[in-house]
Amino acid sequence: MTHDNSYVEKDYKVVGSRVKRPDGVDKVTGKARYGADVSAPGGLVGRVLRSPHPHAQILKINTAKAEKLPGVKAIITSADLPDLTDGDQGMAHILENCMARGRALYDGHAVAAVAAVDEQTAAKALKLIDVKYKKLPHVTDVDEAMQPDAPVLHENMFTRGVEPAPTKPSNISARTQMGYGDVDAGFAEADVIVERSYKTEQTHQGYIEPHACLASVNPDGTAELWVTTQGHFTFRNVCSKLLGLEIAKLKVTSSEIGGGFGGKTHVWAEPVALALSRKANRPVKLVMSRDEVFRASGPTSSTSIDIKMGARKDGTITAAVAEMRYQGGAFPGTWAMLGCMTAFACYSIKNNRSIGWDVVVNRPKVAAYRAPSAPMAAFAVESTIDVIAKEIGMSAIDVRLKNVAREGTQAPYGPTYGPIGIENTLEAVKSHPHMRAKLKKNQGRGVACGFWFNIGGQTCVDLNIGIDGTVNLNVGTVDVGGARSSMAMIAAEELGIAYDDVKANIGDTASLGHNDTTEGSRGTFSSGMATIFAARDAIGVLKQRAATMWGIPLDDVEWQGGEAIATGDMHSNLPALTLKEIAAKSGRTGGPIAGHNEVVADGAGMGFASHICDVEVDPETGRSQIVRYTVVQDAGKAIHPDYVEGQFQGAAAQGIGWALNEEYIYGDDGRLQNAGFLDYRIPVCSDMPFIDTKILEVPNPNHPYGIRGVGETSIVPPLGAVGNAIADATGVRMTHAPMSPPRVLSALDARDAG
Amino acid sequence: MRYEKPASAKEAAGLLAKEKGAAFLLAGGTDLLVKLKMGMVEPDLVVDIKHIAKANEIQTTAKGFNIGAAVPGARLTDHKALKKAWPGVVEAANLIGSDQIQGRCTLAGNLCNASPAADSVPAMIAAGAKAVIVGAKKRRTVPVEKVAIGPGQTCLGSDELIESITLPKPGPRTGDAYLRFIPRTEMDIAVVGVAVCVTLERGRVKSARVALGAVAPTAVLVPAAARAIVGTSLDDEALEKLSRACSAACNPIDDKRGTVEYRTRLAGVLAKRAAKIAFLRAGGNS
Amino acid sequence: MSNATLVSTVVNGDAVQFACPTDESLMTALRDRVGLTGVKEGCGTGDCGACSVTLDDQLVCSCLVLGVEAEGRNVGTVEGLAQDGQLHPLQEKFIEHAALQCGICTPGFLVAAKALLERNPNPDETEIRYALAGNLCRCTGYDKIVRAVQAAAKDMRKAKRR
Amino acid sequence: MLGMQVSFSSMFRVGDGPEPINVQAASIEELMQALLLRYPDLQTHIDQGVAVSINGQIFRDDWTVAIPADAEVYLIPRIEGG
Repeated sequence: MTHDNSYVEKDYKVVGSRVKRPDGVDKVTGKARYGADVSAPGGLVGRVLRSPHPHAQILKINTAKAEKLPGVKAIITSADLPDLTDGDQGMAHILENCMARGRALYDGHAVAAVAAVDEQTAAKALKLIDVKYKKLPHVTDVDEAMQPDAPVLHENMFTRGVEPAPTKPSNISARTQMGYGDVDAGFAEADVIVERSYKTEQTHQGYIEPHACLASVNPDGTAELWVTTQGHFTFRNVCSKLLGLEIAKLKVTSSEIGGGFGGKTHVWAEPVALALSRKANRPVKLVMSRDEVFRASGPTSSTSIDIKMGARKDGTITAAVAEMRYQGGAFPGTWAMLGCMTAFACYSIKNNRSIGWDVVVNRPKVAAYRAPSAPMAAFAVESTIDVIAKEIGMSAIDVRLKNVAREGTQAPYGPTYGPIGIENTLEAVKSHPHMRAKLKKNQGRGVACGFWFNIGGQTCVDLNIGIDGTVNLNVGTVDVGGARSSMAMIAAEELGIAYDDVKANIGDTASLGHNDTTEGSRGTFSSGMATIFAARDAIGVLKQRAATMWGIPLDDVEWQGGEAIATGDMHSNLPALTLKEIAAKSGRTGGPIAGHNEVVADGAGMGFASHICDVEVDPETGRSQIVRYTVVQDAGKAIHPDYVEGQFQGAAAQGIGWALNEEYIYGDDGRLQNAGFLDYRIPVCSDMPFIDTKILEVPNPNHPYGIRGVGETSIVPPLGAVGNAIADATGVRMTHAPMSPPRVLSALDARDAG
Repeated sequence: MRYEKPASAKEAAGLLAKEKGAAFLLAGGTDLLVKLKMGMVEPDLVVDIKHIAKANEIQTTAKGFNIGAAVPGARLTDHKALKKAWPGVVEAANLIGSDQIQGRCTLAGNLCNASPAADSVPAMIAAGAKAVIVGAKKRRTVPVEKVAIGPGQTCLGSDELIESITLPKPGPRTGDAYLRFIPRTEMDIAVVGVAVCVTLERGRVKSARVALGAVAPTAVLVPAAARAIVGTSLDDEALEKLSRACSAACNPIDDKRGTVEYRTRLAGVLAKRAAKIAFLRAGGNS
Repeated sequence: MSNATLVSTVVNGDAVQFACPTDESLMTALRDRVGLTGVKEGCGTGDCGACSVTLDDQLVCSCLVLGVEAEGRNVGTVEGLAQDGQLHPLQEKFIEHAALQCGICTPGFLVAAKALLERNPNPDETEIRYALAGNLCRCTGYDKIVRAVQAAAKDMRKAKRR
Repeated sequence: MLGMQVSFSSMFRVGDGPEPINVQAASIEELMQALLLRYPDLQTHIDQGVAVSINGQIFRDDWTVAIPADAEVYLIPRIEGG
């Protein structure tokens, strides 16, 4: 059944209010169960042996000694995960990333795994596994990996997207080009041309909950997996494929999830845990240590980006070119392509071209991190725009407004934008009181914009009405940050009942049809849409039951404010039937009352944000402190404003961490040197000011409530906003993120020397 | 792993003396448990000193203070007399980790872990603190700057432990201060730490002790830095000299937390700032 | 379990006994042996505060305490915050102010914030931020957490005056 | 059958390049069939993930979606997110 997803303006009773989340009590009392919080009868402890080398051939793995250790129940290597990927290269890479196959491609690459009766035994067993490596030359830097003499990771990888096709393998997996217009002509029109090169270091999502799962495989091919994930249906599909299980026989339950930000969209430990369980014939719990999370889950790309932009004196950007190099870790990705698509997306630039190079290096396989690839491109573009503004003597906001993308602007990746909110956010920034706050000595202010597509995708929702009229809403998109409240609010809004009468749950893979992963800011958009349609489906049933109870034709029943109303001359005197009254009689009027919806929620609305950042720079140490910060973002429609603000604030904080101190530090030996929260420095409470937020609502025309995704966009502007603020405070343009104290101090030195 | 909780320092030393395997002392455990977790140590014996009565006390004596080896940072903050006498030492101790860490970490543990970046150590050195060391056969008292002899290495014998740290009673017109540089506002290991203790006479520095952390294999006392300010009222020229002397005393390493150049530079910057605070605390006029 | 030691302790007011290896952390003992999985492991090295508990009213990271050290002590976890079915004001305010998103850091924040307010019933914003610096949150940017603690402190002061 | 101009996000090298081409199709499914007949190489891109933008609205999965006459149609890479 197809539904009309177009936006209809309406007054809301529940949507837009600030209700209490349904999982709040469980989470403040410690009852909520996360990935590592369950155990199974006869359960074993799984542990993974990881390569200490960034690049090595695995000559031999001898597990004999470990197998003899009492309490060891299973040891697996890649031999226990035969390749069932049928030539699907993406799947083959996932498999190889889960367990090295003949070669270790990064420090931390899994080589073998053990299941034992307890932690101590498992740890001892790992030490007894003897792996013979032959070390190979390695490369961890994106620019170095592109050099012709760089050690090649994959002998069968030839750069796609270049002509003629290369005959020699290299670390460049693909070249991408986007854009339109004639950039040479555009630069010829320009009064000012600015060229800058930027670098951004690799960062990690830094969710506080490490990856954890409990796997149980039976000899009859049935299996269960309890796991912290953003997408249990996707995990089921991938694990089934890799393990040779039937999809319906693997039940995956998503635990409460302790943060994901894209990092829990891919499998790492889960196929290993399933393979251990299959071999041991017992449940296996596998929990990554924090050190393993940093070394061997999926951080974001480090990049190297060149930007050239030209503008007329009136502020019109006449041409823009970006050349971007993104590393995807040890396996090819499409990260540079995403950089190309997003780099100039906030602007209408007549002549623009982005070239992306996707590169592999000896680092962990990159995963999505909140608006993946966009923050790095935006750092480069937003910094360069400020340089242009300075050169032509215009305010940085006015230059942005002069070139801002609007409805009808062609996106750099091709299509024409519908209604979008970037201009609204910039206008809101311009008039925001923050812009008038006084700056003290050594302080500066910066503004930057950001874009993220947002996505929709496959969604399935069940809504069941109990005999007392309370409602169970079963949703298949994992709730990472409070989505259950939003879903319950939407169901209550549609049905016309109280929020407290709806309880939203996240269904496991056995209880609902496929749902795409909660990624791309799709949760509230797509499950919200499916919830609306499921509720309307249930209303259809409720009306039918009311008609039956009244003995009147269905056409004479309407649903208003949570009640069935009889209409028409014949029966308008009948007293209304409430949802509760209809539910109470459901057994006698046709059985349980439910609504369902399966939908491909397409038409996600683009997300745009503009941020203001005030920073104070210590001129003697180069240390930057954020003193004031404001986020303005278009939400389309904020279902639960608290959690929309929370997304803005959290995304901004992650961007600020990236801008100031977060980075993967690799030694010359190719090993990660800061695999812990001590030296991978995410912002702590005392680093941050309050983050002011302003929610704008430019309705998405392709959603009944006008919802746009809100989760990711606000991680995009902070790098540029912080960099621009530092430039304002010091006169120094930072081109290398994070803009850590030593980097800022050496830039200040260079300024003073020059 | 055997876990013992002796009731006296002597008993603890006896346990250490008898142990043939790897023995470790446990006070706050904020370093030892991290090493355990990371598989860096595999103890055969852990001796918990928190059940030694003396190790849990802060004694105020005629000569100064005696701080038991198991006294956690949080208790130093609560000790008003100590805080008044040695604000720099207490501040330094309080910079070690979070409130959670403060509930456990100790001065003696910070010293014995022998990290070059230990926050409390330069402050203790500047204040003239001493470690009271108990062995199976004898006791000895060692100036704090002599305890660590290299990263992770101390002068303690295999049968020895620190029972307490002594701090002298500060002379009149004495002030101390400790500053460290970290990239965040909290939770980091010092990139550079500088402690300054000054005693004034008629508005000028009569004597001074300056100690640096995280710029050499151990925290170091820098007599040249002290000489740079003795006799001055901490004018700009004196501060510049102090800064240069501190930078000159640096012998740091390049690592994930800082480069040689950056550490050397910051030692000078922080020295000036710390000296000014110490000077003010000693009653000097800025 | 090699060389396990029997530990008698009090957890959230109840006498509890558990046996654990001597090198096991209190965090693991509380989670795996006492069943208090509200104590979260974010790092195991004292850097994230998710495992915060009180030990004789002193705030600590339970990952940096040996299980055997709990012998004869009083341990307080997030599970002990609500009394007689009544949520602690901090718990109420965390829900009311949306101070949690994923919620994994919440138990640690609540235990740490409670310890703060017992020591200092009227902390200013800076004091709150520094007192909670040992608790990492990656979802919220801390904004709503600090506001929830401020609101709870205010309520608790009011309740005390009554 | 409706006629339309299909444009390619320039990362797709189809035929002679990113120039728009004319196709007769009433749905995404028909569009893909028509394109594959002319450009079998497109299959590689489809395997790697494509989405179709119809008048600025992006469709990633559902190929039953109808394409109105004179619609602006773009083939673009299939996006995921974090």
